[in-house]
Amino acid sequence: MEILMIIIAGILFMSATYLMLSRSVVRIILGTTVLSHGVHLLLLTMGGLKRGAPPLIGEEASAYSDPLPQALILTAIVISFGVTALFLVLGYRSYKELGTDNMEKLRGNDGND
Amino acid sequence: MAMINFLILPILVPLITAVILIFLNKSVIAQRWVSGLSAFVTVILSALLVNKVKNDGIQTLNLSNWDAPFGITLVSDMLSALLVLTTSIVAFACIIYSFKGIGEAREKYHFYAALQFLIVGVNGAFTTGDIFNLFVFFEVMLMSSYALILLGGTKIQLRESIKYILVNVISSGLFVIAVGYLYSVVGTLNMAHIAARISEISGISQPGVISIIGIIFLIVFGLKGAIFPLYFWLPGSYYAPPAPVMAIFGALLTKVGVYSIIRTYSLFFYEDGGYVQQVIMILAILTIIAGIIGALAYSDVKKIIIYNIIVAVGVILFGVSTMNESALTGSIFYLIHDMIIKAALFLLVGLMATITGTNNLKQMGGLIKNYPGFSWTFFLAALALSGIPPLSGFVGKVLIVQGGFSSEYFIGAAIVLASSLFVLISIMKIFINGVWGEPKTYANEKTVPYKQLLIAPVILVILSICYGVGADFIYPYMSQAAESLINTNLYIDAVLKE
Amino acid sequence: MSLLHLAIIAPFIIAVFVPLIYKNIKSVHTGWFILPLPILLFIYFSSFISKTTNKQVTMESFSWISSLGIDFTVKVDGLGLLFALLITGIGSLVILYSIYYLSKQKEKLNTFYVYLLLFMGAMLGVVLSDNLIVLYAFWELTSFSSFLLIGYWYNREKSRYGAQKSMIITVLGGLAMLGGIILLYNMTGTFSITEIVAQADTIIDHPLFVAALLCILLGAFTKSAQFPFHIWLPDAMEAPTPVSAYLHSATMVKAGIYLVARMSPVFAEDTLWMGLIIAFGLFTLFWGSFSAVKQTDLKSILAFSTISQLGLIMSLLGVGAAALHYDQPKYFTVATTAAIFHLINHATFKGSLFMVVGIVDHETGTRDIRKLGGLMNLMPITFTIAIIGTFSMAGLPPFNGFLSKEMFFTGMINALHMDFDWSIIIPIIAWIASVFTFIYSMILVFKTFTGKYQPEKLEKKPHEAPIGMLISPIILASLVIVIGFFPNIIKPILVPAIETVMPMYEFDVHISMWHGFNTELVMTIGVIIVGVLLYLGLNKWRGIYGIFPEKLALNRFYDGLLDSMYKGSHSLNRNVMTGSINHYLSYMFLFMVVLIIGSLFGQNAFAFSTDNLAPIHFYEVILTLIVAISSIALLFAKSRIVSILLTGTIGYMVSLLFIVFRAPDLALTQLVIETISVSLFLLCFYHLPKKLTDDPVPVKVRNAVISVGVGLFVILVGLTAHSTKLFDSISQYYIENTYSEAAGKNMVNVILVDFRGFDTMFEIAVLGIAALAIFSLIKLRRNGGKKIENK
Amino acid sequence: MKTSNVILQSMTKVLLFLIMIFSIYIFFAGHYTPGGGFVGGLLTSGAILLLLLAYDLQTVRNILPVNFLYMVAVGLVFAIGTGAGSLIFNKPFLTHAFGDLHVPILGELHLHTATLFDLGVYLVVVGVTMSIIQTIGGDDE
Repeated sequence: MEILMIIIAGILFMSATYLMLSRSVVRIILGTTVLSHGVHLLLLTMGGLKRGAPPLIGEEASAYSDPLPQALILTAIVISFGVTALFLVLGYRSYKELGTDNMEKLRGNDGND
Repeated sequence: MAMINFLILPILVPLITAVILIFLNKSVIAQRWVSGLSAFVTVILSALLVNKVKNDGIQTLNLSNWDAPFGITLVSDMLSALLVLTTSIVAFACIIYSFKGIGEAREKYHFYAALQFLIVGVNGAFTTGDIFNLFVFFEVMLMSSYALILLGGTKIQLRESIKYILVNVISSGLFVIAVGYLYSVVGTLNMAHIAARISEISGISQPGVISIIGIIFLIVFGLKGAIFPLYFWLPGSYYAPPAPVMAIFGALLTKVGVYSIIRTYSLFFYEDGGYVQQVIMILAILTIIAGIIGALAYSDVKKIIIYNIIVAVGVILFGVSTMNESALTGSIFYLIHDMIIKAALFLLVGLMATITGTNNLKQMGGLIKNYPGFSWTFFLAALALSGIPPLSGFVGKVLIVQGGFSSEYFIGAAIVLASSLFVLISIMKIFINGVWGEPKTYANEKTVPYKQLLIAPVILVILSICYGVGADFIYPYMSQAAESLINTNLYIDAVLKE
Repeated sequence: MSLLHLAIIAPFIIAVFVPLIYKNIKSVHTGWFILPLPILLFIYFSSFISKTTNKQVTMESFSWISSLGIDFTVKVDGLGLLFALLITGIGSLVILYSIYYLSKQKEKLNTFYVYLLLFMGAMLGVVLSDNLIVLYAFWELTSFSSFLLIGYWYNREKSRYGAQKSMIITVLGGLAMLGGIILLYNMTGTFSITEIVAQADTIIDHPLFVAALLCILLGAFTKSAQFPFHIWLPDAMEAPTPVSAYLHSATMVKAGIYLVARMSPVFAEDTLWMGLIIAFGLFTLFWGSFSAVKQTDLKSILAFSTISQLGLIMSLLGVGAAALHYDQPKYFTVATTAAIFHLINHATFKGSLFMVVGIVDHETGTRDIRKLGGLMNLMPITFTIAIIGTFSMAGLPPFNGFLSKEMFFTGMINALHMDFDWSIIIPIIAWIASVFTFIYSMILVFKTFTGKYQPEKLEKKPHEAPIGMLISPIILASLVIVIGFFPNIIKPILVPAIETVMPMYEFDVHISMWHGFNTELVMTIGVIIVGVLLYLGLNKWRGIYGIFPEKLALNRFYDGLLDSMYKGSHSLNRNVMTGSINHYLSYMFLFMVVLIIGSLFGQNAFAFSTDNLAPIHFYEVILTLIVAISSIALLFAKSRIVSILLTGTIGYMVSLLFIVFRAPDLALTQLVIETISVSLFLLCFYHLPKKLTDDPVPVKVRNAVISVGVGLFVILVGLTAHSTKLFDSISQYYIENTYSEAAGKNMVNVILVDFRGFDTMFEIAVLGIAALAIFSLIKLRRNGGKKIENK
Repeated sequence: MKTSNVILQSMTKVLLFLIMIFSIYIFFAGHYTPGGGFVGGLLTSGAILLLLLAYDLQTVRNILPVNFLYMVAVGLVFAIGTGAGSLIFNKPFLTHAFGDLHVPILGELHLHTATLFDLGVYLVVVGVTMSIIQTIGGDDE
């Protein structure tokens, strides 16, 4: 299962990279979301998968899943949510202000001397 | 009664201040007072912390009272305490400059709160002893930097922030997976514990995966620290916000990346047979060259200083990569010098742009005629940046070169030495063409609160001079800082209390 | 801190007060307040003469950065004292001269005297420091004060150009010297010159000896304007003339000479040292004198003359070094004597000549010899001084220049004793250069003061300079004559200086005008005859200066180098820093992929093991397939809404996977967050174009390749990391202690609020900052300085 | 985004109530079963979001006349305050205390400072989500 998950995470990274390399602001922002999914899945996988019951005491289990990566991922999820929200609003603002969603038009290198 | 929580205060005070500032959004005056006072208090507290570390050795704090490695541990060794102190000083200067230099509109929209949050992030990153907590503090710092880079919402800010945020999101993603990889291999997050575990196996046959993780961390922190070839995002992004923000960014943000490289490299990846070391050294040298090329390329005052950030990062990392005691001491000397002097230079260049209404040297000239105070402050700052004795950059550079030579890294050390010349050429270009030259009249000249804006950079430059001239006083601190990097057992034992 | 330290620091202290004096006392020329200082210092240093003649060395130490072996140690020995006397003596005269030269109404005297004092202090520091780092610090300070003085008239383009040029070249040398100093430190463990000299025998065998030697020489050569680094000196003539007299002829440019003399005991045994100094010195001697002849500006003539004379002294030091190399004081030490002697003489006659040129410039408004002529009758005193100075420079009796020129010839002839096949060229070059020296000396004096008076070409009507301006050159000219007739009066200064350079030999110097009819005299007579002939026929052979193509000139090379440096870096940077985030990310990702995958296989780190895997169920495969398919479909989605929905799908599938992997908290959080995110997406992207902007196909292909690489490294490193679990996780602790110690049952939540509550605290801070940022981003808009608040 | 859908509106009223109850349950349950401040806060925000969709921004503003940025700050005050409390006792920052307090009439009360901390989290999450939505929503007008 871990191998499968690592590969899935890799695919998510690949898609994310491709999206972030695109020139459309929407794709770029969606790319960052996909990236965070990849990151979280990979982090979970690195802690080992399905090693026991959910980490709730009282499940009458002899083994529990590693709770630490889960806690880290939870933190990471919340942080990515904040970043995504900001990025979204920025995408929206900059489209309204700059009139384009094309990053190649936003090179801004004029008068570069 | 020993105050066991002392080392958290430089994080906590700005944090509380930031929260208070959110409530004070209606009154700009109150915000100025609160943030200025708080920044001053933070400076004092950090200075006391440095003193404490000097007297009592490495300070640790097991948060929530859980023994290391199970909770999060904050660790103040000399390096971290010194960086916290420097951060607080730089922040204080930038806040003073902002009173007159950022504009009321930005002040009303949580400028000071974001700035305080940024200090929280930076001081936290310097203090934490937990690799995941480092990520969290990075995020605090980054999110505040997003807030600051965006604040004002001008076209160039919007445009450049997209790039800036995107790059940092990628680097944060990599950071988390690097932590994941590391956790998979060593099963712990406390940095001292990781170091202890890695050194346990290093004698036997250390698996190469440690090097690879080292490389990924290098990339993550290198993105923040703007090493070659990961620095491309920096010049554009740092160019966008107003001077005090630029100063904070230029002085602090890249240095957090550099610090993290120093920390992780000295703790985790030093004993990997030199692979990470070689990579860092080569990249450091290339970084110096890339920075120089950039610094020479433009007639734009801001860009010249911005590219000089990259040069300095290369110089510091070169010293670190030699892992030679004097070079390492030199790097720490240089790191702190660079934080102070970069902040001063950005503020000065900002002042220059405010007076002249342009960033382009070709449209400036003769500032020395009406602004001698500014001109000489700039001159001194420029010499300090180039490492001219007895100003602040000198001792660090000499130690780096000397360490480089004695470890027989001749090419690198020679490039570090030569970089001084190019740095000098690039910065004196501003002096020769902007400060000297045919005096001109500028449209906004009359309305600029010149004297008030000059206070902060003057404080920083005086500090930089004292730092250089008083190097003998400072040296014991630097060598203590270098010691805990070379003898990592000091750090590990302090945390794990073995 | 001793009185000696105070003497060095005094100029800096006075410098602090100069702006105050200038501001408050306008009626008196600021120079008068400065003048007492160098005079007092001169008297103070004179008191050391009795000590140094008894070979008594005065050393005072003041600890500075002791932890690094950097202490402000001052040492007064013969060599240092000679220079200190020159610096303060000439300094006094120059300041006196400047009082009349610089108008108190027109010039900004405050900055002028601050720079000059900085220079004086720095120069004293250079010659009196025993610590190489301190010496270097003062060395750089002389460079920068020179920079400021050359750029004194900062609104002139040429001043700025000259200032920059001198700075670049001298700082280049300074840094090389610093490198050499550090190398010496690594060999000896000390920065103290005295201690390094004591260890000279061991250093010579060190593998880095040659590197240190070259570095130190580079420092000396750049500062003392040796070919090809001499090009900064003519441009330095943009400085006010008193400055040129002081820095760029009498003192600063001699710092390189000082350094060579000072370090001779360390390096002189080595052939390379000797060879390089002789070669560079001789060529500079020739090139300077040769180039001086073609100049039309009086100050340029003097500049090239200075270059040439510095070469002369340098070459003498080189020949002198042969004494140590061959251990034969008999033949070679005379060269060292000549070097030091000429150093003094040069300061006297060149100083006076610069002042004369300053007077001419001041009185006529020009320094162009094509416009000048016939000033003899109008300015008789100036003319007399000029005659004395130039004749001394040309090496004519009865002036001091004649004496040192004779001794110079002796030294060069003795160079034939060197174990070197081509040594005959040394006296030949010396002789040729002397001929040219004769010629330009004659040009300088006769083209200015004799010939046709052309008042129509002059800006003002010339008359004799005010007496104040004449005092200093008269004193110097008198010295030229006095030393000429009674050379042995300077022996108390001269001999200790020579003995410092060659501490192992005894010197019994006796200088006299008449040596009998020897080779040297024949050479001098030859110089005069050929010189006179060539001077008279100048117009006939001047054409040879045109043969040398301008393109190959060193100045062109310097300008070209600087220009291509700026242009090259600009175009390079322009091509890389395109502003396109796609480019930036491509570089970064490519670098990551190459470095990580390269390291993985290069370091043999890749590991793959199928042990320790969790089982796979059918529904899990379905879930992962949905994730994979939607993420790939996302790449091809053309519309906004489809993309958002596909991203949402991935998010929901991930939360299902969290359930599968026994992470209920994650699943719950992910589910809610995904919902809110999707609504935010819809809210924000509502205004953006429905169709997404597409990349051109080649870009897509490039992006695809990079993306696959990124995916690959994540997988490869992931597999490796998973396959090398070296330690157990610390999590067992949480499982054991969650209930008993933290009073909770949900381990994840307890970790979040307790074990790692600190993370959580700052994570919500991040959220808070995000809210602030978004709020300000929407509400505050500034454009072109105009503030638009969105209420 | 003005939607005046009567069915949606009346459904919202019911749903809102249910979600709010659920979110509060989730919040308190966090220490023992899945849940906690995050999820609780997010659910609450979800409920308010629903309200927003069903009515409009003005209505939400009328019902909840709160400055959400202040709410964030208050949440942070709770979280930091819980941590800083330990400074007074010279315990490491963020040391939690728990115990049973005997209150007359009510009997035994289980108290845990972690709950206070989690309340901070809850408030911040609600504050942030709502201020974001409100800011963006407000920009449309």
